[in-house]
Amino acid sequence: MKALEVQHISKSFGEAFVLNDLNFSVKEGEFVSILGPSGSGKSTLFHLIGGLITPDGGNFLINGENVTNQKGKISYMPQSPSLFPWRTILKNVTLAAEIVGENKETEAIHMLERAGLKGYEHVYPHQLSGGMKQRVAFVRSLLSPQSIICLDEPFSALDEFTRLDMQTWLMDLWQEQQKAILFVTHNIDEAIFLSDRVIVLSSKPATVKKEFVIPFSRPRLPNLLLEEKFLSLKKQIYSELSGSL
Amino acid sequence: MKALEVQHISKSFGEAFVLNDLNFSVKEGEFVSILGPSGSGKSTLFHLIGGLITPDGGNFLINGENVTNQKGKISYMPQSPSLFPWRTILKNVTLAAEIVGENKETEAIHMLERAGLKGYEHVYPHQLSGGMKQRVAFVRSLLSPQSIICLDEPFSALDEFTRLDMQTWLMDLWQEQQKAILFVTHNIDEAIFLSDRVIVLSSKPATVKKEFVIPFSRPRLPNLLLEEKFLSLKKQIYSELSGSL
Amino acid sequence: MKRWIQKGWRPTTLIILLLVLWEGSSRWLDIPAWLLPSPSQIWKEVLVSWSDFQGHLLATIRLTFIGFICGSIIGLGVATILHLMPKVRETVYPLIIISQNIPTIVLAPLLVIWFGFGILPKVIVITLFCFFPIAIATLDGLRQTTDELKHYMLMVGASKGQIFRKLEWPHALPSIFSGLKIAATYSVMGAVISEWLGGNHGIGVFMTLASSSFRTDRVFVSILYIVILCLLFFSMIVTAERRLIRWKPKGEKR
Amino acid sequence: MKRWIQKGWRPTTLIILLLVLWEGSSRWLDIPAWLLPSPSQIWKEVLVSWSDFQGHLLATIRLTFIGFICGSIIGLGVATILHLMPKVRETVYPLIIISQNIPTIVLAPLLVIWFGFGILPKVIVITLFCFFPIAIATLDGLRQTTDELKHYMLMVGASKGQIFRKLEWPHALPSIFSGLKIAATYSVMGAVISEWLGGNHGIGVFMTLASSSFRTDRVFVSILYIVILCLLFFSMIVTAERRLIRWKPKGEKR
Amino acid sequence: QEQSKSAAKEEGTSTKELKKVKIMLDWTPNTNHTGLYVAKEKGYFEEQGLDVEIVLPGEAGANQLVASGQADFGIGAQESLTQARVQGVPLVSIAAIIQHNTSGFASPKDKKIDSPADFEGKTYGGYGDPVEKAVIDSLMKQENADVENVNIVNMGNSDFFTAVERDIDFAWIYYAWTGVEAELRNQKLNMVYLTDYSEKLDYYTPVLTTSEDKIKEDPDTVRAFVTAASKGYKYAINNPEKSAEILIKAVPDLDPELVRASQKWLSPRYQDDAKQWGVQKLEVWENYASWMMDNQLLEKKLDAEASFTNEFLPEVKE
Ligand SMILES: Nc1ncnc2c1ncn2[C@@H]1O[C@H](COP(=O)(O)OP(=O)(O)OP(=O)(O)O)[C@@H](O)[C@H]1O
Ligand SMILES: Nc1ncnc2c1ncn2[C@@H]1O[C@H](COP(=O)(O)OP(=O)(O)OP(=O)(O)O)[C@@H](O)[C@H]1O
Ligand SMILES: [Mg+2]
Ligand SMILES: [Mg+2]
Repeated sequence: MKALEVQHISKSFGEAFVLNDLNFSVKEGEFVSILGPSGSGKSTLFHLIGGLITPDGGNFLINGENVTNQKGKISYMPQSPSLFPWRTILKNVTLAAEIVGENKETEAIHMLERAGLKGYEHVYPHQLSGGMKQRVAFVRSLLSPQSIICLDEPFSALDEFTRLDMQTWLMDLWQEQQKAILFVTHNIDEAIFLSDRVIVLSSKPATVKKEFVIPFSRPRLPNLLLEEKFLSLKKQIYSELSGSL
Repeated sequence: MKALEVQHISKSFGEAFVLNDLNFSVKEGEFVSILGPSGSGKSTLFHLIGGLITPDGGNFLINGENVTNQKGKISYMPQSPSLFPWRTILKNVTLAAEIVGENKETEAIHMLERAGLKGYEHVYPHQLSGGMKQRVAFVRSLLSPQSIICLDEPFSALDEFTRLDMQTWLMDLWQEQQKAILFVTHNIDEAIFLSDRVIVLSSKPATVKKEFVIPFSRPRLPNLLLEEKFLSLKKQIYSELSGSL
Repeated sequence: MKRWIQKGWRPTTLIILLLVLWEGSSRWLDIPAWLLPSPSQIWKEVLVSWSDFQGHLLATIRLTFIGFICGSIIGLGVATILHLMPKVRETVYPLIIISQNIPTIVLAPLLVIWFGFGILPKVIVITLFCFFPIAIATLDGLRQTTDELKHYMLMVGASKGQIFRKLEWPHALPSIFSGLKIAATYSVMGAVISEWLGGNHGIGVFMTLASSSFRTDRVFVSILYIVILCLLFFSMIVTAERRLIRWKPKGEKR
Repeated sequence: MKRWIQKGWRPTTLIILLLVLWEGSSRWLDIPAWLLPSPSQIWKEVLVSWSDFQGHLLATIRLTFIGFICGSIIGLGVATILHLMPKVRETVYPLIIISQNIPTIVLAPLLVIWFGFGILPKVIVITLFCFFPIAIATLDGLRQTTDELKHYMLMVGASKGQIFRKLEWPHALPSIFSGLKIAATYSVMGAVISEWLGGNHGIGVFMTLASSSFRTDRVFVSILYIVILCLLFFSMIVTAERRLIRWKPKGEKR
Repeated sequence: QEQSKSAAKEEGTSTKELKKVKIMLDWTPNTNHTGLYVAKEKGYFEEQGLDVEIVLPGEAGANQLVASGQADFGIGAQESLTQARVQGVPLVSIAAIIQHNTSGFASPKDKKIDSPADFEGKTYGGYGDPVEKAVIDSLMKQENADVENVNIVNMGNSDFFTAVERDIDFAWIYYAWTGVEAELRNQKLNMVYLTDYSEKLDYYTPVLTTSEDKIKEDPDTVRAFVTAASKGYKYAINNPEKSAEILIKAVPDLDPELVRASQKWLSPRYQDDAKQWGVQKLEVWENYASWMMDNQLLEKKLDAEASFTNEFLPEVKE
């Protein structure tokens, strides 16, 4: 069974035709990245999956069930951190769990520490740096219980080291929990390094331009990034993307 | 004369000691990048230069003049786009110029087109994607008239191509106008590719850990990124940064 | 127009329903007309008294407008000044609250002695009524600015005035309209009450006379006009709000 | 305490100054006491009438509290219901405005006839006074939620109730307090006016008696107490606001 | 005195249950109401088996509440009762508190208004009722002056003293209260009493009222009430000083000086030339109603006989 199926999804905003007959799927426990030009419609796709907006046509299936327009079926990390200014970091992080009625405070404290935010549990979002906020939003999405996680550029505000650290952590968690992950990024290295498959979107309107299956075995180590196969794959994707613009 | 001198700047927030005796300078027409771990204090440094918050100690000089705590001395692009939701894109972009009493509408329309936002002049920020908002904020900072431009992760939300395009554009403008640029980024490639000098900050509290003078001649072409000298410099910076954490 | 029908049918239906209920219970329970006249009796009196009423109505409309406009200007002005000068705010805030606690029975003679029986003391009374909710709501609105945007403005060297005009004011608009709505609702009653200060025209005058000669039906005719005026006024403010705050994402409307 | 002195000296000084000015002009211009007694005369009367006044004061305080609490609960309740049910909002919004336009002279006899001379009709009058600004400000506050956060909540499947409790309500708190402040200011005068419905205790009764026996000094004593009550009340709301909205960046205070 | 009162009270409660009764005043308590306070204080009501609560009117106004039965009795006036009855409000006057109309047009002495003819060219401050113009007209006609030459201004809620400070030359007052206050202030007034110029305007103000239903359903209580009130007023007629103190004690927030002076002025006027306190004459009711009809102030003819009754007054002991 597929964790997520995206079937013939189309969407326009007024006259702007954004998504055109989008089709792909994510298997159970699979890690799929989406690459596409800025403004192509990646975040819009997430909003559609999440039921925030209604597609003009098409369906979403999660574990075979039609969830088009249904909310709350995915763990979600938005592109901007969207933290609640009146909640402390800890309270922000447990929000998604709170909504489904779970108490994950001890787990949250643990995860915040893992994200390098120990000591910030009881401060408010406005006291954090951009990258720290992003990590808080990341932890929040990890703490929600749905079977598919949608991450919208989760590491864009992080320096290379913190990013690598978060990637490793995400990999570990993913391998532990076997959830499916849909991952939007602008970083081709990151996409290849993390994913089982990379989907490249075209632009205006967006369709699936090409899918790359990433052949590297796991666990992957950082020096993979310098290997010949990796670089050639990167070049392929790069040229594919450059055609999207 | 120096476009910007940062002299013995220190800052703590309550018990958190963020910046410790920070010292460096930017020459006229120089392009300097700052690299540092997430949460090290890069944005805080910008806020200090901009006069938004007061340093616990130290001074800023711009063109030899002491501007500590003075506002409005820099062109500034914040880390989050900070667009005004009730202003159209065009009105947002001309805001900084408006504040100093200039009318830059035609220039703004031109620059929006260059940023790939043609046709979006009269829509509101909530109708844009994350990367598009970032470009709007970027254009806004380019349209303000001060002699030094401070950019806080201006391209973090852009895909590789758009990013390259924006980088090229920034280079062109910089070479045309001979303004000094202070540039915060997490992307080491980007820092090296664009800068005359790269400053690496340590963390908690941040001090200048090391300065790298980038020896490559200009104009620099994209294939520079694959050259041996480039890669070895990148490795040096990388290891310097990894020590910062 | 179509829009109006779409939005208006619900409340209209409800009001008609309530009127029918009222009419019915009036007849069934035999409530005497001098206590609570039935809608049909009120309506009869509306038709009969229209020619007498016109003058009063116009006088009150005029007074309401002048008073509301003065009240709004002063409310917004006070809020602006207090916002831009925090020390002045601290100093005069209690006075503003005190101003709302001077009962008309005390104020009226003083106003009359100082300003006579003309329109001025009435306008002062309405203004006192209206400016307060506007000032408080605006002040609170002005304080709520998004930090991010405020920081940006400060960084690029916007002056206090520019921050006010370009950021705080537009940001506070929803709160300002909240205050204007409250004030608009009070303004008609404010005008009616101010007419009790004296004068020969106005719904307030008509109403006291009706009430002292036990013409309860006429009292209710006055109320009918007050209510209509107020609803008109209120919807004008709502329309203005909708015009001015156009940028809001559509999603809000769900 | 220290904080209070820091914040309080400005308005206190201003008020003392105004009182001195008033006293001075009273004496210089020879304003008759029956029109506008001087502060010293009022003060004398405060001391003299204290024993008589106590009972009235307590009655009014009690009434104000009950009324304000009812008004707030109803105001917040109405706003919540109208916010969560847009159709109900459309339907009853006009009725809420109408409720603010029924003059007391009409309402008073009806309320007394329906509910007798007890505390109930008075509480109804204060409630009618207080609930409106709270309801309007709260409604407007609830509509202003940041889209970003609302979208997040929707995406993770928060129910309408959860969105309300966890997002819209805390976000609207500043507006709610804006409404509460306006209502608190009105509540004491509301209580005084409601006492005119009849009854033998309360500042309102004391004041009408004083006024109709031409004891202007006593009228001003009443006003003094009204003002003090109102300021106390208002500052309680402000304190509560400060307690509840702690997360705000310090920068705001500049 | 205190003892006798409490004794009376105990007696009352021990013998039979007191009937609870409300009387609603027309305005704040004043010397018009002294008899009621006396009757309450001296236990006259209890003697009659009544436990009377005196209710201040506030905004609600006595007439409607009495008519609807919320209050058992009320204070009204012939003018308003006339209009009320014509509008179908079932109110009945059961006793005239003051025999003759004590109201009149007052003006500060320096305005030199000695008779209605002097109203010409002056400004009258009223509350906007057409009755006022008609009254002024009636008075002025006696001296061949024209009401059109009077500038009539609505002064709303302003009191007499405020009004004459500003623009207004004369206003309509009750001498017993406002006029006496002026005396206390040493402000010299000229009074033009209605009764001096027009028989028809010598109406009863104030009066005790009750509703038609009350009379029909519970005449005993009405009788008891009027009997006690009558006794109270008789006491006030005979003991102005003592009764003033009773009022002051009952309503300590009133100005005692004003109450004393006003009581002194008013006590002899309660009964005046009548053979008994409280009696009302049919012609007075008819006169005023016909005067109103003549001036187009009334829509329908008043049934004067139904408007009042003397039947509850105690028998006159010659
Ligand atoms: N509410 C809206 N109203 C109108 N147009 C919209 C709206 N939301 C998005 N769009 C348009 O849809 C297109 C895709 O936006 P989207 O946010 O999905 O891009 P994206 O792929 O996430 O880009 P980025 O990488 O920059 O975040 C953009 O052209 C944008 O202008
Ligand atoms: N207003 C504030 N109050 C308290 N602490 C703050 C405040 N602003 C920043 N800090 C702290 O200062 C440190 C540096 O923050 P800053 O935003 O400058 O980091 P940064 O280098 O820009 O990080 P990033 O790359 O993640 O944006 C952080 O630890 C943050 O928690
Ligand atoms: Mg996006
Ligand atoms: Mg930063």
